[in-house]
Amino acid sequence: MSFASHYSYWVTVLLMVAGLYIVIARGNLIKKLVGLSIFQTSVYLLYIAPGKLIGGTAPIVSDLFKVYSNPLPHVLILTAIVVGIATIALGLAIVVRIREAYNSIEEDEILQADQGADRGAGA
Amino acid sequence: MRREPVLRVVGKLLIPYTLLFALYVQFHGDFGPGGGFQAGVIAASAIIFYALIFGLPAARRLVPDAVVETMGALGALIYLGVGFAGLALGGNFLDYFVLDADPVAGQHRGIFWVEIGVLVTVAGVMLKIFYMFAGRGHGLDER
Amino acid sequence: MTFAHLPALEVVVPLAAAPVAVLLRRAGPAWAVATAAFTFSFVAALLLAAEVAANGPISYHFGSWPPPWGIEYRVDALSAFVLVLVSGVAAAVVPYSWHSVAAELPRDQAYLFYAMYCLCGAGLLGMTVTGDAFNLFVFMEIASLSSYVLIALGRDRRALLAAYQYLILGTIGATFFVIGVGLLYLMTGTLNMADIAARLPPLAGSRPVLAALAFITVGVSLKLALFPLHFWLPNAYAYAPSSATALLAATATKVSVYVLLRFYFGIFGLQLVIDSLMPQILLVLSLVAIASASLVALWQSDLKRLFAWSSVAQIGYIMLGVSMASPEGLTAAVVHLFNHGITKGALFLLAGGIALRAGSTAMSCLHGLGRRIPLTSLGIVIAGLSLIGVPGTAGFVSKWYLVLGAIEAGRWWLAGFVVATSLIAVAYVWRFVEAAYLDEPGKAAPEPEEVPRAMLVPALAMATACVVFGLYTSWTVGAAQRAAGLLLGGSP
Amino acid sequence: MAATVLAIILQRNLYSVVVLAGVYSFLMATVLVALDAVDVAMTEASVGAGISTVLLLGALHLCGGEEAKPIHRPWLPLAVSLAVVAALIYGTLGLPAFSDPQSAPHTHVVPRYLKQGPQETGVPNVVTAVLASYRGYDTLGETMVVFTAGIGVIALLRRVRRRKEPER
Repeated sequence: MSFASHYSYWVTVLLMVAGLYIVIARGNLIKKLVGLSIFQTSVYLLYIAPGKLIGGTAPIVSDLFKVYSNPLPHVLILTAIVVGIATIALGLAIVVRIREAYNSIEEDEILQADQGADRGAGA
Repeated sequence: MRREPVLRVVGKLLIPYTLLFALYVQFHGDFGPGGGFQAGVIAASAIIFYALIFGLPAARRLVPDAVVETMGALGALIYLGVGFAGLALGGNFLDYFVLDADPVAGQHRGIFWVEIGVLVTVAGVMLKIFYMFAGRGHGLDER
Repeated sequence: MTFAHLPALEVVVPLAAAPVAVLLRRAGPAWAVATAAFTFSFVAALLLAAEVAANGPISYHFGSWPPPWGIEYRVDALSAFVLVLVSGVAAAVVPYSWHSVAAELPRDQAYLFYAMYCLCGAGLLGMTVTGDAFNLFVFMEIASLSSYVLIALGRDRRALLAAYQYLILGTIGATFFVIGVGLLYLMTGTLNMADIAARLPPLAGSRPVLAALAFITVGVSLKLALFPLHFWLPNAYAYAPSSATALLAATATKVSVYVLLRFYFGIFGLQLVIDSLMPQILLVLSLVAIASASLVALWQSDLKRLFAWSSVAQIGYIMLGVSMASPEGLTAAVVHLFNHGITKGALFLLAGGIALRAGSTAMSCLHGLGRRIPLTSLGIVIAGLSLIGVPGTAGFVSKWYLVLGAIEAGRWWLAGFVVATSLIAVAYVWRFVEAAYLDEPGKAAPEPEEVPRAMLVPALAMATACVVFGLYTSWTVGAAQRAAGLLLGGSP
Repeated sequence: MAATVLAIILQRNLYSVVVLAGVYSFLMATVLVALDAVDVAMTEASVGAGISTVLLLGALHLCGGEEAKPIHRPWLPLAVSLAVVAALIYGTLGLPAFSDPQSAPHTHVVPRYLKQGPQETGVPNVVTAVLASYRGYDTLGETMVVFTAGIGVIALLRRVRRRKEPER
């Protein structure tokens, strides 16, 4: 078990955590979504990097090649990308509506606005 | 942006080729990289390109909202239809073997139609999402 | 001929109903399609449950590719049981939606609501019946994306924020789940659940497998709103449209529990789960969940929020059963999953009726409702009794097994805890009774009339079911015991 | 790529964030090509750098582009993130080494796709064969996900003729 043999995993981990950090730490709703998409993207590497074989080629079978990289993770990640864009699109749609309803896309301001409304309603 | 002659000309030249490229990606997916999803995205981006150059209303005239929305549903139904066809011909759901007398040809046919379904849905939905976002800002909406 | 294809049709028919509903572009036909689809699903689920009980698990191969190469659907005692719950609730909520959606949503959005509803139900059914780990993720996303939309369609602007928070947390949860599945794939080279389970024993205890267990636990816990990860739930349930709340509260978290059960006992296996200390962690978390959420529920000023917090507590009870990892504990978990599903479904349906008639579910609007809309109020009381776990109701049966499991494990304090926290439930249900029956109606309040029959009948049917399954326990408990035996017996 | 991500964390102007995210996607696509995942790379380039950038810019246009200063202290998120790092590194240490042809993913299930896939389906691109046939049901699910998102966006953003709740 050498450093090089697991390098690809660690890159994945770094990206993943950076994305996760953005999602949790940032209050801006759109930036959270960008972080979310980075978080999801990093998973692609986790799946695909181990599927690569050195000396292998893309899994399009022909007589010229003998070694192919693993096609199954590619299929799964294609699906994951689609799910990712679907989520982002939906998230953005909700953000746009939030912006119209609250006139802000900062989480803290929105929560304050709600608390104000609650107090107003309670009084 | 509508006054930019260069953009208009280049756009007019490029958009048909983008659509053609989408079709190539679609039908070459068996042999090279590509498939329904990628083709759908490319086709949608061709129209988005058009909308950026000629304005959203022009794009909406070219590909109206109702068509786009129908495409989204229709593609899903095509895919499901292939599944049900497998059922109707005595196989399992999404069984392509039974779609033709020759199982391999049946597989080919199944994959072909399934990819068409994906193409139609993806192109429709991506375009629709773009319309919704773009239309929201300009105070325009369908109809 | 079609009988053999029921496992696929069960899911695919509601799935196909969604695009059809969109193409119809009218609320009425869309509603009819949704009703037909879920009625079909419900019947199919019943047939499947009967078939499984008689002849054992059914395996269905999509595209006739044998697993692990193709995707497999697998119906066994546990998944058939959950299928009946999900499709039953979905079929009961659709007729109810007609009035409720018409009142809460703009007319030209109604058909989109039904399309989303179909997708959400189909996604949940697909999660339940699939035998493929990645396919589970895909259907989890169908269900999640549609439920974000269903929540965001609520009238209050806070519904949007609730949906956004749910979207962020739900996506993180799903991504964690995918990481876990990815680790499993890298270790075993397969995605079929039964195949993973078969190939896992030699690898058990290796680091990636333990990490996979952790990631899947965290991911699914986000979805099922286990204690520290529950923040999205109360707002989401409180501000979503009534019928969406009823569907989600009765089924979505339950299916997540099912997924956790399936992964824990179907894939990782009992021994590994016990070695990983997960039961202890879950035990602590569920105890905190029950106690804190019940107390928070007491202070809510809105009926829907009250019920939502009580859901967090009830999920705690289910997880408590899971954490025992014993036959009684799992039986309790599975029975409570079902019973709480119908109980909460009934409560949210009835609360939706109140929202329609009184204009709000704030506690201050409920004064004197017991006389104004007697049937609805009576239904809430009945379902509330089941929530507490009064003998003769469904809630009692599950708590009985929970207490039994605790005593079996020699943990008397746990049994006492379950009984004690049920007393908190008495207190919060009493708040409704007090408001609805004992308080005088406010003068300015409008005169609400009884809820429309199309809403009342499904809601009361579910409330009645709480009593029926409290008195005739043989079917639910029998199925749950079979399911628990199956889970503890090793491979799925 | 890591530098891009760091820049995204630090950058407060959302327009730059979006552009950087696009750059990130292109870099990701390049890495994917290097890893032989051409189909995935093509999708990532068109989706990540294309569609999602367009959508993000569109949304920014509607929402305005400056991010406020973070009010929270970053310790809790940092702690959560570090916990995830720890769990993942712990987990990945036991994984098969990079490019190990004997590891389970290369020896189980996949060989059939590679050896018999082209004969069984008549399609030489194995990714397409698996996508559309062996795991065709997943792809159906994927199509439904796209459809769900589309309908969801319509439901959320269609202008409603009914008056808005006067919510203040």
